[in-house]
Amino acid sequence: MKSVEIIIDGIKKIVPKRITILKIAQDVGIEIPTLCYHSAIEPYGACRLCIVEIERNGRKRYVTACNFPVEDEIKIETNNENVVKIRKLILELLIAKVGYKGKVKEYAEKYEVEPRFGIGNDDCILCGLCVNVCKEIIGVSAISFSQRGIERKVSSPFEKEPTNCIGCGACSFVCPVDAIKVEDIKNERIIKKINAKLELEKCKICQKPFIPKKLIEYIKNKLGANVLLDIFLICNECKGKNYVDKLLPFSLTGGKK
Amino acid sequence: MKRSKIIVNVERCFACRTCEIECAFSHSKKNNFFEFMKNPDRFPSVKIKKIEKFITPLRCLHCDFPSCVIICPTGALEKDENGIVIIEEKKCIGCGMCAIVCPYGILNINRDKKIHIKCDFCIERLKKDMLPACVLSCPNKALKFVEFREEYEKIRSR
Amino acid sequence: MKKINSFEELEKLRKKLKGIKDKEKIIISVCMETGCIAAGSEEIYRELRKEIKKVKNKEIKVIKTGCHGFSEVDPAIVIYPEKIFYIRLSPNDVKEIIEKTIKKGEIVERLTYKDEKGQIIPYLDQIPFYKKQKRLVLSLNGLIDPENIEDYIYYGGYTALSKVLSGMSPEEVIEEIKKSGLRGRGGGGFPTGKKWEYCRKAEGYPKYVICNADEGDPGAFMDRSVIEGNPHSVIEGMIIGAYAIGSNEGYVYIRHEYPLALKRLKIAIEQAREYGFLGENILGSGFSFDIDIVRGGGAFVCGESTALMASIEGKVGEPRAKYIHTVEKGLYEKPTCLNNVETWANVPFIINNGWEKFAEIGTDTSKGTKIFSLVGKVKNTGLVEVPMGITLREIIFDIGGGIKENKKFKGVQTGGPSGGVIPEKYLDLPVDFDRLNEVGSMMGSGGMIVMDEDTCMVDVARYFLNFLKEESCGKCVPCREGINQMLEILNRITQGKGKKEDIEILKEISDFMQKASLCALGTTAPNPVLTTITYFYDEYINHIEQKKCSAGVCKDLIEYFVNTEKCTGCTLCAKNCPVNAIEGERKKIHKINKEKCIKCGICFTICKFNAIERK
Amino acid sequence: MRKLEVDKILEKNGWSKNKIVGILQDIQDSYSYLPEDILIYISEKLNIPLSQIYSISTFYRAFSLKPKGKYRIKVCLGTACHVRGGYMIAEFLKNKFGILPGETTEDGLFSFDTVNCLGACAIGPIVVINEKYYGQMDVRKTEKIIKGLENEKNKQF
Repeated sequence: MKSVEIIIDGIKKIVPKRITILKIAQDVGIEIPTLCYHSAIEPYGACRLCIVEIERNGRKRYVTACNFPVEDEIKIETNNENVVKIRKLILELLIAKVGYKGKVKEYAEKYEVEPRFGIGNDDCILCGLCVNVCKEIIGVSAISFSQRGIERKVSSPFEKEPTNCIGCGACSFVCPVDAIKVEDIKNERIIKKINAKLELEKCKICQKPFIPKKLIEYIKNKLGANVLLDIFLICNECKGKNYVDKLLPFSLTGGKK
Repeated sequence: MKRSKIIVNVERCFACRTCEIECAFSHSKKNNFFEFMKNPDRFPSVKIKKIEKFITPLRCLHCDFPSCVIICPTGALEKDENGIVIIEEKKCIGCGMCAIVCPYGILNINRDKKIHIKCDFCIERLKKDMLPACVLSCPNKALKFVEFREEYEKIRSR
Repeated sequence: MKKINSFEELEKLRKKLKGIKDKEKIIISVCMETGCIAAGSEEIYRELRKEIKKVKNKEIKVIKTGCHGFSEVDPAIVIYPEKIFYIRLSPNDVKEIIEKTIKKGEIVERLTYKDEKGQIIPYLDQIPFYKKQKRLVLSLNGLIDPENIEDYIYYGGYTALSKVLSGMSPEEVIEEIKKSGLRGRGGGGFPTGKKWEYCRKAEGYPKYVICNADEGDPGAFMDRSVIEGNPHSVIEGMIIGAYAIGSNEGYVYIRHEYPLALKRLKIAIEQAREYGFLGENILGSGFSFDIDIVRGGGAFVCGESTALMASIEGKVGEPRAKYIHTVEKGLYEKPTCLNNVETWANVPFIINNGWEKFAEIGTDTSKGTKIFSLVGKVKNTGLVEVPMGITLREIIFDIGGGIKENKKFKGVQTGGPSGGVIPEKYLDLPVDFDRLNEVGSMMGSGGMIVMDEDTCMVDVARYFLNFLKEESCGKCVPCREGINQMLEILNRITQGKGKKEDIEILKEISDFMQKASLCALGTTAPNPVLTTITYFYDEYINHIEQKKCSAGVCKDLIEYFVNTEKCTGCTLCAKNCPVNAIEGERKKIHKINKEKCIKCGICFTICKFNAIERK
Repeated sequence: MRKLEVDKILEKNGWSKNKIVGILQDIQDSYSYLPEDILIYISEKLNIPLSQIYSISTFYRAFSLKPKGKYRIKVCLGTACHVRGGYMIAEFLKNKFGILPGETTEDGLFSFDTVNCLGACAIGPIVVINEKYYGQMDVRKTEKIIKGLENEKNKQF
């Protein structure tokens, strides 16, 4: 038996075994809120916001949709009263930590959360997306969690400039609460949150610094001989201009030149 | 619709930017145009740009051997069976490497809005036998959706 | 060559050992484990060795052993074969013991245990502390030298292994364990045989066995004592388990705060290897298995199985979702069977004596015995092994001798930070996995902390949450943030700033954490809070409404002052006050400056005339 | 010099990535803390990202990134010690040294930590100073011992 019949919010569905509840919900078109989930990254199960209620043999349990693999016939409730209650409290606790920011704000409004524990002003909800994207996808592990418990935080080694960081900014992009800002100032890319400072390469044509040298190295290593290497040294603005010949076939002149 | 491309007759482009707006609106989650204009939730993936002597709506050229697809660390970018380079936005982590390797400087990501700006040939419309939004909307018919090789050869031979 | 290559050779060795050991007429065993050493048993041991040498009698032997369990009276010695028990010794007592007891066979009365009425009880077995105990796992503790494998072999060690390897199929072993009804002693109480069976049937190779010796519950030291006293029982259990599930690799994850246990375990594993119980082709059976020791890094959460495995893999000890069980995907994503120290140590007994002998002890659902560390405000603190089903009252009052200084019993905390406080009305509750769960606590690994009238229950709840706040890994929101918020509320209550709705909020967060936390640390964290609210509701109300801590523990709700009638002006309190808050000249009545006072209570404990009072 | 010692430790642990926790423990035992340069060296040698090593070093209580004092005082705050007043000793030391648990006095003489149960509950409250256990402690006894240690230091100089 490779597949199994489940009921999700009253909808019967036959699904392959070990598929996650979140994937089923996405297929059916049911929205489940997530903070620490990203489809390119292994589910981490830390924010618990995607919690749903499952019923198996009459016993109810609460599991996280992002990483719960369906094994047998279960009934899933993704949005009942109990589930909403849990989600509200999670959001309330997060508001006590970071206040209304990014996706937390979005969900807090959606679930009409009334904060009882105050409104905090930290920047990070410790969802782990930045750490995991850096480790799993980019593969450089420039940053990690440090300390534990309530002291836990995202940081670079020794809170110093992370030697492994290539300045790609994926950490910033995946952050659900915009805790990580990437700024290009003069000839440096600065990611303050993780103490990163990266020297930028200048565009060969306009001389404007535009891309971290380390990022170019990284891409070169990854692509090998697959691509014209000097493309990396030209900024996006100048690329079009430089490659006018190559662009021409696609932007034809209508024939009456 | 295999190996289709959008080509531009640059002489007909007035830089009116209708294609940009239509592109963004057609990918928007909003149904009402005015609502969308008030608070746009999408960036256009076609951009009017001046390149040397002419102005042209630049958009992804869906290269035959796209470096962006090769470099993408999450597999968010993929070339489908019709040769269209498509992004699965959910999988995008915004590392921006595709933008760096794009030879034409067309791909872009927006870190603040957390979206990737990438032409998908309006694949959802194509499935419904509709033309891509930019092509359909151009008031001066500067854009054309064609089976590329044939058209290219046609023009070449003139 | 010490290596034993067959079952026959093992029996031959045992016979040889019998020949040697039977000549040892008198054995003086000195308890030498962390607690006893701290109490000063090392000096006693040295002194004994020195004095015995002078006697020049080869029939007398002094050995270092693991704990006899009665920690309260350490340092202590037992003289075999009569089991004469001398307690609270100092090095000066040694000479007298040699002169009177060893040479003449007389009892030194002043060194013996005396009961409530002052009755002298010279023999170990007759002491009430031991009477109601049933020692299976601890049977050899205090009898064998844990650093000498031959002691263990002499007393029947590794017979179970030899029995298994020479004539039982893995399935038969699993069946035996299943029938015995043994349940995991680490806290959860999962049936051990079933776990082994699942792991055996799981696909994948290699398979691993792990011994969880990361005993982190504050107030619990059962596992430390078993390893320090009889490490081979654990090793033997692990080898049998490995054979049953089809594993060739094992790990012991041991707490870093236990240096002596680590040392003894290392020695034991080396010796087991030397004698051929570990390594290739064990006892010529063709089965191979070896054990590696991994030291914990000092994180309570690593007692959780997935966190422990992450730690062995060289990662941060963060738990992960257990939706796919560790018996299927555990260490390095391979089938893994993890049991705690005490569980492994039970295995040889079951194999040796048959499941029936084990299953006849205990209750319907909980078989065998359980070791508890009985500590806190109880008279006889120490390690006790009791049959399941014994009542809490029997443990605390019969074995434990009741409450210290004859104060009033208030509650007993079991299961560590995951457990709860059980009040007086449940004292007659039989100790078994399910019954303890019913009242909101749990068996846990076996810590049993007795609390008297001077213990503030709000403070106890606060204490455990504070502990967990420091020990939570911080991965998931409910545990990390939930504990933090609950602690804030409890802090407020102990400061007299609590509101009545706080109790409801505490309950709400508790319920939420039980449902939403990632691992057992989070789901059980509210237990101390919930049980204290349920059973000691009045105390919470007292703190909130009357702003009073009746136990006199919560600093902000008490005040220290000098009883002017009793104060003699000895200046002792003033000298010892860390913040110089006590003023007064010699022989004149002293006064506490309330603004400076940090309410540390030093003056209260230090005053010889009870002139410092607290309100 | 230092690298040779570290290499020995790595050798002992089979140059294995998986044994990183054990390796760090050995380093901690040898140096009484985890020096940054050594961690960087290990990260290069074993090809483990430095961030991962840093993460482990700050997660487990066994490790310290700062040098420990000459006398390392641990106060047990296990439940049994707590109900018998162990927290008073911790409070006293905090005031006495003006440092928080985990810190070291400025003169580098004392560092002070609290631990959650040492498993010797019967003789609680327990104070451990450089691996030596002191049982049934209270504030007065602790103060006496510390005074003794301070005097010892004065004698030396």
